[in-house]
Amino acid sequence: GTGSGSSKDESGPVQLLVFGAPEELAAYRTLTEAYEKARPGTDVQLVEASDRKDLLARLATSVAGGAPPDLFLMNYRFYGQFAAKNVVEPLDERIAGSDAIDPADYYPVAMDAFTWGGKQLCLPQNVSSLAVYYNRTLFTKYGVPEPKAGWTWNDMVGTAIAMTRDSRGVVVKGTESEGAAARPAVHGLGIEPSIIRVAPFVWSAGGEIVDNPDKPTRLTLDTPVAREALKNLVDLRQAYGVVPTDEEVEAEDDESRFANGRLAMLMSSRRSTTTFRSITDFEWDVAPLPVYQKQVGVLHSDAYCMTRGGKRKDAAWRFLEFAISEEGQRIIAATGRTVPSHIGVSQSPAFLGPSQPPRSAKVFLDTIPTVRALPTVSTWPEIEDVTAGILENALYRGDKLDDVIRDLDQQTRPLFARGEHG
Amino acid sequence: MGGRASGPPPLPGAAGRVWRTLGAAFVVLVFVPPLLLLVSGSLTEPGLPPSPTPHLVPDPVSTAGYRQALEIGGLLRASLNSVLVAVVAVPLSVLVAALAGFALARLAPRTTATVVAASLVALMVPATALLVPRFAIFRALGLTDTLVPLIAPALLGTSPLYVLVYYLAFRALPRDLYDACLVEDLSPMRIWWRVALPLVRPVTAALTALTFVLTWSNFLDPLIYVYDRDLFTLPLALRSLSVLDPTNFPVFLAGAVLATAPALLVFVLAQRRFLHHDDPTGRDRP
Amino acid sequence: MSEPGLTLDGVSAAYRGATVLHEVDLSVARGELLVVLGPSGAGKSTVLRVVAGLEPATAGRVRIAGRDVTSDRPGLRNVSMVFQSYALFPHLTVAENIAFGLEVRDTPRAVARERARTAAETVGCAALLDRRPGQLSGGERQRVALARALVREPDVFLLDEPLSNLDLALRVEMRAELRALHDRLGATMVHVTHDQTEALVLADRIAVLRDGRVEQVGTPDEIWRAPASTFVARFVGSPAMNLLPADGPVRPAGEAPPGVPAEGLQIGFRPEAVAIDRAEGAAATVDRVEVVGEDAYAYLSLAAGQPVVARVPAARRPERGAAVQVGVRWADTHVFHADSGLRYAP
Amino acid sequence: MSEPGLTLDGVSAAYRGATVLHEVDLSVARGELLVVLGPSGAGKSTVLRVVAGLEPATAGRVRIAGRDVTSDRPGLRNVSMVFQSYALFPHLTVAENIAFGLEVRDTPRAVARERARTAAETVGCAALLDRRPGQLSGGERQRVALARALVREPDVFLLDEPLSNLDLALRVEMRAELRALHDRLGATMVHVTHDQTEALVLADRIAVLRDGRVEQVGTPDEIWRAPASTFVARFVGSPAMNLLPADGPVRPAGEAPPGVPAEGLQIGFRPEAVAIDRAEGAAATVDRVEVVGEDAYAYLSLAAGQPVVARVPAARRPERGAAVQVGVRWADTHVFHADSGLRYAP
Amino acid sequence: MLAPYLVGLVGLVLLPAAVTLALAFTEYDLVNAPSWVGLDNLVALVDDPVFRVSLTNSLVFALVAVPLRLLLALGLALLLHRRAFGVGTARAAAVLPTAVPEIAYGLLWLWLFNPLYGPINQLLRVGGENGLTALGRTPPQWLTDPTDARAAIILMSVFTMGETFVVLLAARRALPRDVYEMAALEDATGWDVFRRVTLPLMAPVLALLAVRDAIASLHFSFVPAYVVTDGGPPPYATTYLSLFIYRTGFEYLRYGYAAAATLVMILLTVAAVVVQWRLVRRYRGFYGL
Ligand SMILES: Nc1ncnc2c1ncn2[C@@H]1O[C@H](COP(=O)(O)OP(=O)(O)OP(=O)(O)O)[C@@H](O)[C@H]1O
Ligand SMILES: Nc1ncnc2c1ncn2[C@@H]1O[C@H](COP(=O)(O)OP(=O)(O)OP(=O)(O)O)[C@@H](O)[C@H]1O
Ligand SMILES: [Mg+2]
Ligand SMILES: [Mg+2]
Repeated sequence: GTGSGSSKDESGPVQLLVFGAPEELAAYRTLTEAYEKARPGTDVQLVEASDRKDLLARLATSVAGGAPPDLFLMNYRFYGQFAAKNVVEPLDERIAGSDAIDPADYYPVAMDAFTWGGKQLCLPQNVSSLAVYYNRTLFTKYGVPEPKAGWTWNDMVGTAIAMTRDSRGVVVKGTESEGAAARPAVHGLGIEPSIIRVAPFVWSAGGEIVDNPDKPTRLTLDTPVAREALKNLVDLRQAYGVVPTDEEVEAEDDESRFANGRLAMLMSSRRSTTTFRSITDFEWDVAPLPVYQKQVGVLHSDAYCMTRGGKRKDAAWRFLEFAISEEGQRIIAATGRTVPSHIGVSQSPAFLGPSQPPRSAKVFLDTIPTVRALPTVSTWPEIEDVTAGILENALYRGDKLDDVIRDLDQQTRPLFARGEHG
Repeated sequence: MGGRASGPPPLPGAAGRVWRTLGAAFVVLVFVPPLLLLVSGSLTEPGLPPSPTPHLVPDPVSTAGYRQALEIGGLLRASLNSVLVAVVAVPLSVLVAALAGFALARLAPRTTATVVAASLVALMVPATALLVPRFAIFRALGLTDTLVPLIAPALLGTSPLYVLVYYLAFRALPRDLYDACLVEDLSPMRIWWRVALPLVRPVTAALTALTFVLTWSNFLDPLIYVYDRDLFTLPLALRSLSVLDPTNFPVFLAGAVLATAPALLVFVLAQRRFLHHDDPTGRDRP
Repeated sequence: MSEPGLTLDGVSAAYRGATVLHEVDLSVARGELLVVLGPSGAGKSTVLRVVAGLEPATAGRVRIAGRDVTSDRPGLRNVSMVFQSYALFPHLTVAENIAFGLEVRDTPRAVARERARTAAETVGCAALLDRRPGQLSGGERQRVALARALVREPDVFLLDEPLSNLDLALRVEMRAELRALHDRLGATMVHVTHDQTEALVLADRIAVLRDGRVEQVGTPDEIWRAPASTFVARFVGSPAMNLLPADGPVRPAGEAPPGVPAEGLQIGFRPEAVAIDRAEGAAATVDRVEVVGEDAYAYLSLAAGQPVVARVPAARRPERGAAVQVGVRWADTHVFHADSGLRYAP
Repeated sequence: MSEPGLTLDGVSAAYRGATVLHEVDLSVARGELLVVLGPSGAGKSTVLRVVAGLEPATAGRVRIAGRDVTSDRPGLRNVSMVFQSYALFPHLTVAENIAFGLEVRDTPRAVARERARTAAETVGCAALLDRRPGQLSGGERQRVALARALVREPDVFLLDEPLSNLDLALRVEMRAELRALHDRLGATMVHVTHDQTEALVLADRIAVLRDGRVEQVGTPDEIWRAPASTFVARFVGSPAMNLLPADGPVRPAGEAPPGVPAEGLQIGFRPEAVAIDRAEGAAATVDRVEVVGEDAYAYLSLAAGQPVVARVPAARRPERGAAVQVGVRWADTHVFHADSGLRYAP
Repeated sequence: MLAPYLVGLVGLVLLPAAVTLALAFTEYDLVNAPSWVGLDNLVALVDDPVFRVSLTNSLVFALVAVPLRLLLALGLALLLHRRAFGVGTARAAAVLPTAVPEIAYGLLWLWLFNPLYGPINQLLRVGGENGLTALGRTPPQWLTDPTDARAAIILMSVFTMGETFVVLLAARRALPRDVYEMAALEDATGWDVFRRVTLPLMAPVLALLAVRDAIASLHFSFVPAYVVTDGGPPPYATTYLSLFIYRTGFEYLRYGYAAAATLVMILLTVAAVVVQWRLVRRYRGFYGL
């Protein structure tokens, strides 16, 4: 029993826990194969989960059961709870001793997101930000000017209003659409009511979403600036009706709606690119986020983390080195799904190559310097879930803004209180 | 009541039959269409923007979904694993359940009461409460990342419910039959095999089918205990297809159809063979 | 008594605390055929079940072929049994049912089947070998149950009303078969029946059970000629024996036993012993006449109202309402204590 | 015949294609009690099941109280039935079992229970009202089944061997109860039995079934005195009627019917008709003697080997091996065609 | 004969469950060693609004869904236990939803419930105008209105009663036939036969299934809520105990706290079961055993 189990563990392959759709997983498989080929004798086992929840369940049970995978890939918004619990092995010494990796080669914002208590815990493999995907063909058809860098929130609202049309192409106001009135055939904008979508605009307007980004204790959406940004967001649905109703969203999610040519603009991360590349009916592109005062983006980034309880740390590190190195980054970049965290690779044709849409892929890179990370609190996942519900009701049901802001604060306070910070 | 036939009485009832047929038709009408949507969805061409309305007859009809499901999802390999698990786990599970149910029916009332109570308690435990401790047990036994943990629930008869169902079925057999066996000096094992089991054949058929379905669609266990992609079972493979982007929905649906078909087939076979073939006494007429 | 085949020593048995057998003593010699008679609910089946080991004896000992089997499990007792409810296996064909006991004892299949066929022929159901019990008539099922018991050669056969569902002709035939089999095998048999003819014809000895107690054990002749109590006297024989106060209306002819008549005694005489055409005797009127083939039973009332039954040849039966004389002889008369019901021994 | 209570017109029935009733014609007058007799497997239960509507008639019509019920469902036929297998509800107590038929007909609960109690008393199982069937002896179960049928007042009672598991004393009593009930209610009853005494005593008329065909219908007297065939002759009466070639070893005394003896004819005479102590008669030896109470049956072999049975008083029974003379009279003799078995009418 | 089962029962369920329940009294995050906190978790649960909502949701779900499932399964079993044309097909059809893998099943319902394009609402809109039903009402907002969403989850779970159906079917077919003939002779109405014969004879199995369903209802709600509504519409319309426990334990890594919730859930089911088990008791000694 036990003996054979543990001995098997130490000699076996390096286990890497990842999640993603089959194509994404295929990309990781390419990566591990390339590694095994480049370093004969090595063995990396990809442990595949299909989504974040599955990955969490696997990770949690295996850690608790005493047999964690050696490496796992995780978003910075969620790694906090593992970091706080000492599951993750700090990498500073190994980075220092490595000649394949120079921290300076990577976008600092991403590197910073994965430092906890002053230590580099994980190494980011990608950096992304929100962008506005738009349907160029539709803009051309209705003669509305396309979004361009530096446009403001009000510009966006105006554009969205102009693009909200009924089936005859007449501009309509989506708020009348309840009940008997005709529904817009095309909506101006798709946006998800969540704290990560709200954050960049609050920042852009000069506000903060938490009282202390390093050691947050509460949400600060009650400041006038933040409140204004939030109100503007809610107005998209409640005042202008440019975003689909919740019923419509349930009926057809924004990504599909965009792909079907019935959404003029969609605020989303790099992730949607792969899906949209299958669009043949129209031409689309990306634009940076609109601004209030200054251009600010919000960070999306995943990193490789090494578990403290892993049995093959050296071998794991060697693979990590490879994956993060230029060579590994190129392989991943080729899939198009992510923006590489390696500055060099991200600016190379491997990523910017014009053969595939979006033409303005550079938008993703251009925003990186303006990108800010969300606070790293170990209870962040809970905070996101709680706020999502409240924001959803604010956007779609038009809950009173004061109540919304109060609820957001009250319900997240205990979570912040319970959370640990890096 | 040794010769007491069981099963439905052959009451003359052409009218009854018509009603039952109508009822059956209604059941089919309610239950089947949603699944036709599933099938038609799976026959849609993948890679197209998702249509908001499901069409009953896809245009164009395409089997590309199936091809891709097999390729991307590794469904072939996964099916093989699933079959492997089912082939071992289902008979084992039915065996365990039937034996345990029989033992319960024949043991002293006090023992029976204890085990029945324990089984009920076991039924109450949510699966999520078991994941972590079970993982620790399997790891201690060096069995993680093998198919064994997926087969292990067979030891439990897959669900204590099935043991209890067997228990009730065996208990309902006329006592004289057991007595007749005792007089012939049959060991409990042989009473079980020669007399008791054949007499509860509909129960066995039903539970076999259910065990198969349950084993076949077991998702949580492989998710936790299996790492190696080569050991993935069908639900796990299907799960990975479910996160495909919306344009590839037909691929996922194709996978779902492929995963459903065997379970359905097993049920149809089971009900043909045993449930339909009226009672073992052969008393029934067509 | 010769070598014992089966002995019950003070055996009691109970269902859920209600005692249904009270210290039953019985001894069946090897090769003897004992018939157990008794009213419904007397505990006849329970006796068999205790012998077979299907119910525990709450007191007493059971011995089979000299061996104390009281605490042996049923299978070790080497008995074979016909259940009152047949207990046929519904899922097995007739042939399989009959061969069951052999096959589970690892008799080669062919041999078992052959012997099953022979047994089926004995009970006349060879044509049904491939049917299932559900496809048989009541009598056919019973014959299969009988065949299943007969196919083996156990130490004791326990037959619980094995012929009750058979028509008379078949029953007579089966009865003869049973007797022949018994004689051939020298088997020890305990046979429960409520058919007196069967009991009287078949039995080496008869045990009469009443409310879980043995009322009398004896040869058919003893039971018939010297019933130990009014219960036995009335239970055996049909219509039942007439019972009247010894100093009552009917005064038998001939010489009375010493001490009789006296108060507190009863006399009993069977319908067959009653003459209604003689001149002497007690006056009675005919209430009702039942004709059974060549015989007729006349139900009479004595002047004082007591009922008396008489068997008369059907050809010479009296009319309903006719006035007749009831005459019996002391030789045909039994005397009992009126209170205890026990036989009076002068 | 008066008003018909139940009529079967050319009724056939089959199990899985095997015909077991062949165009059965039967007519039971309202208030008549018909006993169906026949060997095991003859189709007696099937007749009842067809009347009750539990098996479809493949041909012919069934009428109850003048109404054609052939295609009515069982519940509409207003019959009550005792099943050969009792068919007691295992989950109901005895009281609930008996009251079932009343309660589903919306008889007030109290009334139903009261009538159930009365019915239970009739069959002598009032003490068992709170037990479940599993806790009863075989005879007790049968009585409950009987009580359940008797508690209602249907157009037709169908009783499938309702007394087969009762002891003789109880059976005689039940038989009388049944008859009394029948007379009181004027109920139409079809009663299956294999007990001839029961048949002869109880029946208004008897129908003898053989292999799914009606062999003879008649009053008990007709069946006994003028059996329509050797089958009926031998089936009714125990031991069975002796059959010998008309021109054979035994030559009855008195005057022979016209045309007899002749080749191709058989004579039959019951054991009761045989005299073995007269001087004239055919020589025979005694093979075996059975004593049944006051009677004894002597099994004889004629010189030519044919068996003959004679009933003699037990007190004067011959010894085994004794040489006797077999004598009968033409008056007690029946004549049949040897090939068809049918009664010879001169 | 009982041995393998006992090994499974103890080794795979009772022991692990005991461990988990013991953890209910600790602070445990699945990663670091648990630390004893006594009843703190339970006390915290009482104050946790999300837990309270999930508890209520679960109870309401059980109260509605369990009887519905049982009734439907029993109705189908009684309808389909005898032969007739089409019955075999109907049996298979009734089990179909149970045979579809849960993930696919959830997605299928997402389609069916689609508020605008879903077949259910399209059907409801037949005869109506402007997206209203024939009665002039808006069709149910399956996925966005809290009440409708709860109804949707119940509907989904009702359709997966295949297991119950199959067990009942087998149980019905094992009942003795002659007592039904007897009942037919007495012209017992269908209702009487059902109430006085079928129901009591099937009572042990029914009671067992009711117990099982009551217990499992806390589980069946999991996949639909997880896949279809994700606990929403907000804030917690379809957040059931199972989902609450899963999230707290595995997503938020508060295993001890989740274990405490599990403990509450088990205590509740024990209470429910004790009540129901009396039913079975009443019918003990059924077949004279
Ligand atoms: N369900 C059945 N399937 C096939 N054959 C059957 C079935 N039931 C009865 N039979 C056959 O039909 C014939 C008549 O059966 P039935 O039960 O009417 O006989 P019976 O006269 O009542 O006999 P018994 O006195 O033994 O009860 C028998 O040969 C029997 O084997
Ligand atoms: N399982 C039981 N539980 C309780 N009482 C029982 C049980 N079985 C039998 N009895 C009772 O025990 C007594 C004897 O039963 P038994 O079966 O031995 O009678 P029997 O002499 O065989 O009668 P019968 O001739 O009617 O078959 C009866 O009063 C009966 O009611
Ligand atoms: Mg008995
Ligand atoms: Mg019969």
